[in-house]
Amino acid sequence: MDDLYRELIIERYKSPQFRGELDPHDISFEDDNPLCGDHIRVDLRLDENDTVTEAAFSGQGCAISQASADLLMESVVGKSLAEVKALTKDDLLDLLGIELGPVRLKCALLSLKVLKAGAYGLGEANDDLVE
Amino acid sequence: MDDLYRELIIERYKSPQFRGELDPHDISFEDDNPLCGDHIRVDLRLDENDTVTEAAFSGQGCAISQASADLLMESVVGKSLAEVKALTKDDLLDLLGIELGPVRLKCALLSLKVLKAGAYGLGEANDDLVE
Amino acid sequence: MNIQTTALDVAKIREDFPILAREVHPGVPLVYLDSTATSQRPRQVVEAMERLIYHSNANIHRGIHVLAEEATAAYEEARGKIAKFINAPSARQVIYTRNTTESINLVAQSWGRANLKAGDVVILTEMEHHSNLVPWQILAMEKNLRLEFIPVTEDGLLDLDAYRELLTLEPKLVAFTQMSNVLGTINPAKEIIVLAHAAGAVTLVDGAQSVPHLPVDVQALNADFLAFSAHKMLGPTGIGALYGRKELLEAMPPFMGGGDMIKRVELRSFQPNSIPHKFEAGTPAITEAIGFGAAVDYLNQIGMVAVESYEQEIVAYALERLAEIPGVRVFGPEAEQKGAVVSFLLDDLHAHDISQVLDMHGIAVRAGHHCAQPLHDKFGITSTARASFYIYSAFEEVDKLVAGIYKVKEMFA
Amino acid sequence: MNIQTTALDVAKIREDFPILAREVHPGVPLVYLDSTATSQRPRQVVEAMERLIYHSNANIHRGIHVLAEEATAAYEEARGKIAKFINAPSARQVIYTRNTTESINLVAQSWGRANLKAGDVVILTEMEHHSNLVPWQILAMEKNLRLEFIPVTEDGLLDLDAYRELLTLEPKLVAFTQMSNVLGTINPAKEIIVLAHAAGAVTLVDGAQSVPHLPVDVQALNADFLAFSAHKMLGPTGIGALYGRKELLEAMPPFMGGGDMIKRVELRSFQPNSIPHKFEAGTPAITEAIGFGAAVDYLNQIGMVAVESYEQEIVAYALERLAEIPGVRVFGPEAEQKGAVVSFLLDDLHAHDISQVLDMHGIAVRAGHHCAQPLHDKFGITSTARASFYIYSAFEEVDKLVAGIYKVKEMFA
Ligand SMILES: Cc1ncc(COP(=O)(O)O)c(C=O)c1O
Ligand SMILES: Cc1ncc(COP(=O)(O)O)c(C=O)c1O
Repeated sequence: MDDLYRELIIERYKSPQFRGELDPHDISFEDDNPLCGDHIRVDLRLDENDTVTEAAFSGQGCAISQASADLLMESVVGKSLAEVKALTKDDLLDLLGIELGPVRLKCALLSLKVLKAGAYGLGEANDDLVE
Repeated sequence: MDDLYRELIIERYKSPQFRGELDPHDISFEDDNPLCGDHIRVDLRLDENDTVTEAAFSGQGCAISQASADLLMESVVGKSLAEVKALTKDDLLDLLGIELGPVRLKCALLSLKVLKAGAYGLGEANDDLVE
Repeated sequence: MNIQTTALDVAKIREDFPILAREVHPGVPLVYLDSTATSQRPRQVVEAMERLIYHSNANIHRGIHVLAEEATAAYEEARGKIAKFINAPSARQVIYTRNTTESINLVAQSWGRANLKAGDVVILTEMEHHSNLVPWQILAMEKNLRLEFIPVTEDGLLDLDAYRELLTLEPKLVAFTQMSNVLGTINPAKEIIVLAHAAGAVTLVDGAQSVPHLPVDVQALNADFLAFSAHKMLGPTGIGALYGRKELLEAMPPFMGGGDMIKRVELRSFQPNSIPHKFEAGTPAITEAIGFGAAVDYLNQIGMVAVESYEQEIVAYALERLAEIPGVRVFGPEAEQKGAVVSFLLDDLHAHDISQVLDMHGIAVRAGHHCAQPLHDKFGITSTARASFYIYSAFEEVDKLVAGIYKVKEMFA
Repeated sequence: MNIQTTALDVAKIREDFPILAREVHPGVPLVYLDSTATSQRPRQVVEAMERLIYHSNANIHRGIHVLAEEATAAYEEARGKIAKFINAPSARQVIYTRNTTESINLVAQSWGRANLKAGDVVILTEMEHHSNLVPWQILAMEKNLRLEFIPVTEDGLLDLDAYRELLTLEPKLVAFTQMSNVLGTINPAKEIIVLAHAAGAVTLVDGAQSVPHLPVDVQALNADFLAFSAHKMLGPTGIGALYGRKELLEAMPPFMGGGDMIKRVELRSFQPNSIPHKFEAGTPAITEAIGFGAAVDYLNQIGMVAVESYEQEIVAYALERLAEIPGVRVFGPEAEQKGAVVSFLLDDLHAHDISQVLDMHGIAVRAGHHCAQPLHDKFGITSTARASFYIYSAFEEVDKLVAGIYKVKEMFA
């Protein structure tokens, strides 16, 4: 249980490394967590081969959502857009390294959902993206 | 329990004495039992003092509803319209002399409801009439 | 009784249903032949609900304390079970409602109001339950729709030739029951749906009677909507389900507004949540959903194929035995085309009186129009007595029914 | 804890709630402070439901066998209890719904659709739950209504001067919560209704929080509609109620179509049944209605005056203790104007994190916007942590909450 706030998460929450907005950007998407009203925006810059060169997130949320967004942004830099699209829920949970109940899972997955909706160029984010 | 079909009820059901329609009539009203689709019509003739001189019922229904309609018609002949309006659920149950569950109560009370709605000259029969 | 069934161990099943041991009058045991109205509930369902209440009771979705997480997980797990039971492609296509009636109203008011316009044709059948008539009548009045009805033949079947004829009207919707709650008729749902789709219509299957009694596979049927109730399939009251094709559900406007069905709310506007939540406004019937899931577990453990074949046996036996009684008139088709529902009349007696006298002998059958007045009108009657069977119904109970009917005859002789 | 309450014997009450003895983590007992989301259920409620299921389970209204008569009587008896609990003039003015949300949607879609037209003004408040916002937004979009909002002041009260101003718009409806589920504010319902009626408006009271926690008398209030949920007042999920003024209910068109809500059905038309049945389509939540009645019995036996005064005491104590903690910001008015709901934030932490860490210590509070996003927007926040209390909440649990909050501070120090 206490694992939920393991050191890495508290650290990333308090001192995120990928927080901010990218302007200009190649991809930008934002969405809400309907359960709590939290909001996340993700911005990406790509090179000519569609490889992510820069990533940033903004918005507000709890420690889990902020830390997971930060870790996710870190992980996508250097990935191709195809690889970003292929990211799964389990990939993100591996980054976090914790077990989550159904509600906190939504917190953790919001950034992934936003990232993938942006990568796919969807009009709307969809829970299918992270299932 | 077996009391439900005491002799009087079976007898009145098989050989009703007030079954029929009155044409012309001074008061006529009809309504359905929404629980079973049964239908009862009541016709009354009044004299110049608003006393019931003739009463008849028609329609279809179970033994309880038919017997109670027949006994009710019998009881109203000679009553004033004011007395008819004042009839209660308990008056009818006294005529029947049986105990009824909530559903069979509706069967028994349909004729009273129709009678009273007619006596009051209402547009629509109302459960309040027999409560 | 001298016919032995092989499909189910009814005696063992009966032990799971404490109510079946009840006496309804002193010394008179219950013979429950009213499962079409509502089934009884096994201990397993009641205990699953009690476990939630005494161990994990909390409101769902938003809470992040342990109880709320457990309750949320249980609620969604039950949805998954129900989805699997009807072979829905995804649990997100299963919406919790109060009952079949609400499921159909949801489709009428959300899909129907958004997709139907004046002059559009909706095809129903003459054997529909009021729940699959009145919602369309309400919408028809509002929108000026045209309702047409597949006729019912004398022997209680749908007239499919007449249906083919009606399809030339290019209906927008064909909504029909997969099993009649009066005649027991099992309609050829797959064929009806193939024809409807070929004519460009969306289909809604009223599964209130079929889902409890037959294996139902929404993908095999290719149904667009399927409505059913937990209380008719061993589950609790207060919960039912609507299955819908994903594209349809996603395009539909919300039904009711409130908590949980939204993604974001401002004072004068809102964004709806994704399915299924879009259609589940307010605190849902959480405990009842868990009970629904437990009921599905119970049925799965028996197996719906076994359920269906046992009911085939018992209804055949019931029809055979009733045919012996002079003055009994049974409505509906032969055993092969019929679920375990037998509606009948006796001599010139009223169904209420039949039912009441049977009740004196502990036998619970239903009497009335069974929420299918137009069907009764069609047969020129106002009501019928209806005996219906389920997995816990014993052949001996058929014998008791027969003996009871003779008692009715005696009483009014 | 050194304050002794006289209003309730909480220790004795707690014995009726088995869940309160639960450990949420090994060795960590449950401290349930989330009753505003849903209350816990006493044994008496569960047992009343179980009794119905194991003894009298049947579908209601139409059956004339013993089980159906017993179930029907129990269902209607429960309605009578609920009517009496809110002092409704007649049980027929109490309609069973799924929850507060459905009650409000029923009014919006039945009364609202029939009585409101383009340009009509509906007054709500800024502290409404989504359940009393979204149904009106949906109707406003459909009908082109104008929604106006009574503002909430900094200290969490309704601005009644602004309300008087809004009434000059001649609203057709004023719909407001009697108690805020976030701020705890108890609104002056009687005064709001007197003013609304003077302006010619119909009134709807969202009683989701008030009916469970205060004596509510619809005749004294002169409310036109009152909506509430069983699950927030010790009863089961899946059932709620709508009270309505008789003339209004009788004039309203049906909400959903189906079984039981009709008097007569033909293929293309129907006549609606009388109230309350007109609004209860399909098999209702029968067992849950019995549970609702049992919950009312339980509350009556304690007495709503005692409930209210105990909650006054515990919320005053909670506010006092929370005020000691540096960095805690409580939203809403002083104890005197407030029910037993305390929403707060701590330092610059997110409510989720507060709630999650409290949960590690067994303390269940809710975190989020509590289905009141516009209210949170107004205060410039997205979410709060909310501790709420009921008759089984002990003063010691307030102390545990305070200790827990210190643990949260530590974790994120
Ligand atoms: C003030 C208020 N209104 C409405 C509701 C909605 O209640 P339910 O979810 O039971 O429909 C709630 C409960 O969450 C509430 O607190
Ligand atoms: C065929 C059919 N459709 C619909 C219904 C309505 O079900 P519910 O009352 O659970 O909504 C029933 C049950 O009475 C039924 O038998």
